[in-house]
Amino acid sequence: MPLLKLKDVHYYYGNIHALKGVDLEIYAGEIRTLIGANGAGKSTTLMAISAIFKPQRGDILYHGTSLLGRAPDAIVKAGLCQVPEGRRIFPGLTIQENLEMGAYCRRVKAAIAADLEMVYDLFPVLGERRRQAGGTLSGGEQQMLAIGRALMSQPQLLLLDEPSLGLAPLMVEKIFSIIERIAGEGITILLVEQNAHAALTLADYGYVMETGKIILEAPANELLSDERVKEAYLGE
Amino acid sequence: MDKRKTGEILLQAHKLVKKFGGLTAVKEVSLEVRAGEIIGLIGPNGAGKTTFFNCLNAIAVPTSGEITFAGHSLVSQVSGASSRLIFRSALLFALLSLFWLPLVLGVVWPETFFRLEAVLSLSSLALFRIYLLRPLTRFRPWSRLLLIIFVLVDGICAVSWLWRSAEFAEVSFFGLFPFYPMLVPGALLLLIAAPILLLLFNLSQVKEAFGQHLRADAITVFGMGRTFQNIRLFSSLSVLDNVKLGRHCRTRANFFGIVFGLPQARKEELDSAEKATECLNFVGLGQQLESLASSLPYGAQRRLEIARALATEPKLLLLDEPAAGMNPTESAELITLVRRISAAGIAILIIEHDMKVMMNLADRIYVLDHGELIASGTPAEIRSNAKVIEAYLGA
Amino acid sequence: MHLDDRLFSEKKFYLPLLAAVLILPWLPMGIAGPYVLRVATLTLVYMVLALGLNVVPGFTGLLDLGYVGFFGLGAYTAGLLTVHYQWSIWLVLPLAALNGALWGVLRGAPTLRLSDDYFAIVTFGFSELIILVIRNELWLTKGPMGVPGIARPDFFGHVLNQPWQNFYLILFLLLVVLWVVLRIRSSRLGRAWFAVREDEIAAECVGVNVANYKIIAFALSAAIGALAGAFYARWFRFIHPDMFKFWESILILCLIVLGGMGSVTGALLGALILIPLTEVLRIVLPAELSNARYLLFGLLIVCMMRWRPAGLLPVQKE
Amino acid sequence: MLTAILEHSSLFLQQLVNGITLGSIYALIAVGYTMVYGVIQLINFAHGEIYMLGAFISFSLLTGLFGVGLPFWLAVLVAVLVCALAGVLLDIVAYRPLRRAPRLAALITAIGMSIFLQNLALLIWGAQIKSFPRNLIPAFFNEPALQFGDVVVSWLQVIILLTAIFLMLALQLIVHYTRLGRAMRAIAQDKTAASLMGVNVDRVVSYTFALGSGLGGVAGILVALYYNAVYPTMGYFAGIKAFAAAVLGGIGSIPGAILGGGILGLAEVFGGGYISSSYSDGIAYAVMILVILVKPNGLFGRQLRDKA
Repeated sequence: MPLLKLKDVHYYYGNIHALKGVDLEIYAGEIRTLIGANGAGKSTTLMAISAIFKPQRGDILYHGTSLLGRAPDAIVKAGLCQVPEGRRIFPGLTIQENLEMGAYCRRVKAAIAADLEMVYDLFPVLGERRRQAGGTLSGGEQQMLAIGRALMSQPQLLLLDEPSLGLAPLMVEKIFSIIERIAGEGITILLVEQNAHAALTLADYGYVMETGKIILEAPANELLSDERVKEAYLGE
Repeated sequence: MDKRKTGEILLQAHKLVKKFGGLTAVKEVSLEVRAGEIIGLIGPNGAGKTTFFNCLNAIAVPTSGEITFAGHSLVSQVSGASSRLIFRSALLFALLSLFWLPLVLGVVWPETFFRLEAVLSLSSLALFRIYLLRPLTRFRPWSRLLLIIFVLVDGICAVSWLWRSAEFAEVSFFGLFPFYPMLVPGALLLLIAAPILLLLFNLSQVKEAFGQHLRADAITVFGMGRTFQNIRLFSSLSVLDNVKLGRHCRTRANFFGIVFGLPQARKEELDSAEKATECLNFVGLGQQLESLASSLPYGAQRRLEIARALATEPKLLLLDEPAAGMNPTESAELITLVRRISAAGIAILIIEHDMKVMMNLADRIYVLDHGELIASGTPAEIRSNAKVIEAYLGA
Repeated sequence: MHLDDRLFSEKKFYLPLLAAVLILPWLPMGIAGPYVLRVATLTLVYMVLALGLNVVPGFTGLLDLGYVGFFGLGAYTAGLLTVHYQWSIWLVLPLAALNGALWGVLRGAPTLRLSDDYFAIVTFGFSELIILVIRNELWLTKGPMGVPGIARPDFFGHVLNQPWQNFYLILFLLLVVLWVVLRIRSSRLGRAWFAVREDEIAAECVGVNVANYKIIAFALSAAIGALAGAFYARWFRFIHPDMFKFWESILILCLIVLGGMGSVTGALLGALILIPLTEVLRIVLPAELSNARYLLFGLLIVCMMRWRPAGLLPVQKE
Repeated sequence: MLTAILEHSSLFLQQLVNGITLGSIYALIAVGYTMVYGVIQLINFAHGEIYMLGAFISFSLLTGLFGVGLPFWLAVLVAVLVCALAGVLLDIVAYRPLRRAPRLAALITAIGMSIFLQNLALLIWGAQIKSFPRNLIPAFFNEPALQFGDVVVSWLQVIILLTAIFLMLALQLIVHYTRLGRAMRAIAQDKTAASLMGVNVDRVVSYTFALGSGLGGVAGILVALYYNAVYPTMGYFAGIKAFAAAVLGGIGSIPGAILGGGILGLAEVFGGGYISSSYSDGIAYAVMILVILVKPNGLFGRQLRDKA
């Protein structure tokens, strides 16, 4: 049984038919990626999974049970956490507070403290500046903070929305190696990326999205050599 | 391709800098566009491309740098002459502050003088000072220090003056001026509060508020049209009205002309409808004049935005990611459209992520990364530029 | 196309209107007496006010919570000019409108950069200040004593003593205002206002000088408010600071919220429904309750925003 | 001359004491505006009415208007709780359905609620000004606590100041050092991101309303005691002035609200004393307008949203 399964999900944003029947599934332990042009509906898909947008049609199954009708906080409690596009850390909160916000749904103080140390281990930069406001970090560090914040909720499935957006190439590499490491810890990852090349190299399986629909899906290495993908998204 | 470079320089940006608080979004970017060219601007997300556009048409006020467009300077500088003026007004400030001092010492003026002083110093003086603060705050730290001194003196004087007004309550020095209840406390507060607020909090905002920069609408009149990354249509107006608004800056009818239906106003109205329809036909939306702008599909909205910009009769069109979110067919159509616009003699500066579109269209490309210009040249040069490959294109 | 445009461009619409206008003033003689005519006149006054207020929140999208300030300003301008100089209403009306426009500009100019909430607050504070000045400057306005004995409107030397004459006068003013508003709305001026309402930045980028057009809107709106006030002073013959409380601003706002912000027909309809209703409530409710009829307005606003935010006659097609 | 100066200085000091008292009350009300604005960017116009409700409910409970007469402190406690509850209800009934609506709609709704509540009070309690019966409130309130020459500070004034300081400190602690406070600040900065972190936004907003309204209720009771007057429109004026205070300090900032309340209270008392007593209300508006015009974000306010 897939960990998460989207069945024919439709979403209308006002008059705009943003998702036109998205089918997607992901199994535990995998990295899957969703690539596509700007405005194809990738972020909308993730927002629909996180229940920020309520799909008008279709179903989202998690462990075989529907997530529709649940509030965003219930989704997080169920173990689905998103690192949103543009990082969206809380700029006025300190780094530590940002991370504690990630653990908002959890109650056991000792476990939270342990996880906090784990995140600081993973991102030593953050540990050095835990009393500093999140807004003072650079783009790459904010991305680390956002990922760390999501990890604090102990997710089973991590949704990553454009983690490399606007980062210097070196930082992009670093972020991708971190993602790989997180996946190594047994966390399932759904990665949305514009940097199709990097994403497909990392992922096991890929989906190509265009104007609200999945137009192509295949194991990642096949997509990497697919002519259409090459032409449209790899710029070759 | 080189044949186009013969055109005169239309837009020139020189060492343009834009800072947001501590963050420098655009660092000393220089760029020029000649008449008839198609210029591309590329770079990773967050590289400052849109901010650069915003600076060009004065949606954002650049921190420093110069822009000239079609013979107009769009950002004015503090010149030597105006700094002398500033110095003089600073001296004037000092004198005016001295004027307050006798009050602190408790000198009793003749009543007539007292009246005059009350009215003059409190109302006009306050306004006058605020007016003068305007150039001052654009200036150097030493003037700030001077101002802080003025402010302190002002504050002390105003308080003691208030005190005296209670002391000499039987002196009806306000009698001259019928509106004193509004004016006096208002003026007092202005006098005390305005300089403090102007000085102690965020000067850059004051600068933006009072800055000498041209506004976007004036720049549109000079002939710079633009579209936006996240489409900004007047969504509850009809398609035709949207484009008619583009004609706004080319029409003159005023309030009375409109109310009394003067011939000129009527003629203009007909003309703008005609021109707007023309522009809509040009982008292929001629059939949907009366639909609501927000009801159009995504690609059509992008084209409508272009039609609206075209209606302003631009010499230079700024396109901010016009192909974003379009499928390959739509972006191919867009390329044709941009070429047709260019063929009509309009220079184009275009931001685009789709390298294919860019390579296809642009005569020259500028590459921004972290706000800095890292490369410029023909598409072929850019394609093989090591820096660009590292920062943007990837291996 | 606007519903208003469709409505006002159709000949079918004007015939019944004309008939109604011609018949209306004769009705009271047979049926209800001057009371109905008084309510009808009051309704028309509020129609003018609603049209005037509509210009700012409806057309330019800025919430004006102090409209009654201009109503009061116009009423006092007209009242004082009439009491002191006995000028004809045809001189007083334009002067009051001009004075209103002047203060509209004075209020508007510094507020251009303010966003929605703050603009609303400043308008509110400003109108409270106007009323405070009216209340406190005894030498000018006689303050809480009010200004009694204002002369009735006149027409070529005839004093308009009959209720129906006043009815026709305000009807005439309403038609003038309606004409101006409709003309402007479908012109480049109106489009510029809509552009400012929809998206200020985009408006600037198509060459609309946002500041100028906001100022024009403020001036026009204030002038219309003052015009209504001027008529009101001459018609009611007595003005008092308490007539121009914050509630009145809210009542006028109610009218256009009910009708649909930005819709001209809506503004008229809102006044047509609410003003007679308040008058009826004033009579029907016992004295201690009649003060609380604003309770209904509060509820009405809340419900409208909840279920029909676009009003009864929405500008935009669904 | 000397005696005149002495007289004036004692007048000045008395005014200062009154100004500080008034300022701390404004600060208490202003904090309610500021908290709600900070979290959901809504100007809760009806906040002044909650304050009025606090005064009326404590009055009714004290005098046994609803059939039960409670001892003073219990009545105060119950009134504050009712206010908190009313705030939450207000949010759920009026504002929550409009969370995603344009801000203008929410603002108009807030005005509508304000009018509704005010007239509801008018219906229930009538328009006459009511005063607390002397025998039902603790007697020491109006006795002087401190006295220097002619300057008198009553116990009530001391209590008002201390309550304000205590509640403000408590509030600062809640906002900065608790899970709830953290969630409130997170929502203020990014509502979507907060709910992606598992914050139940609606619930936190309810708590915010409860806290703010509770403080408003306390302020209402204190003012009612201070002036010994309860009437339906009391919330309207106090609300507007407190709002002015919040704006003055920078709406959304709690220290700003405290500072703004202080400044406004002093400005009003001194303005009324030294300039013109009939314009003391006008001074509040004038200060507010000027501050908005000169510094649209207030003294401690956050940066304006970026235009483009």
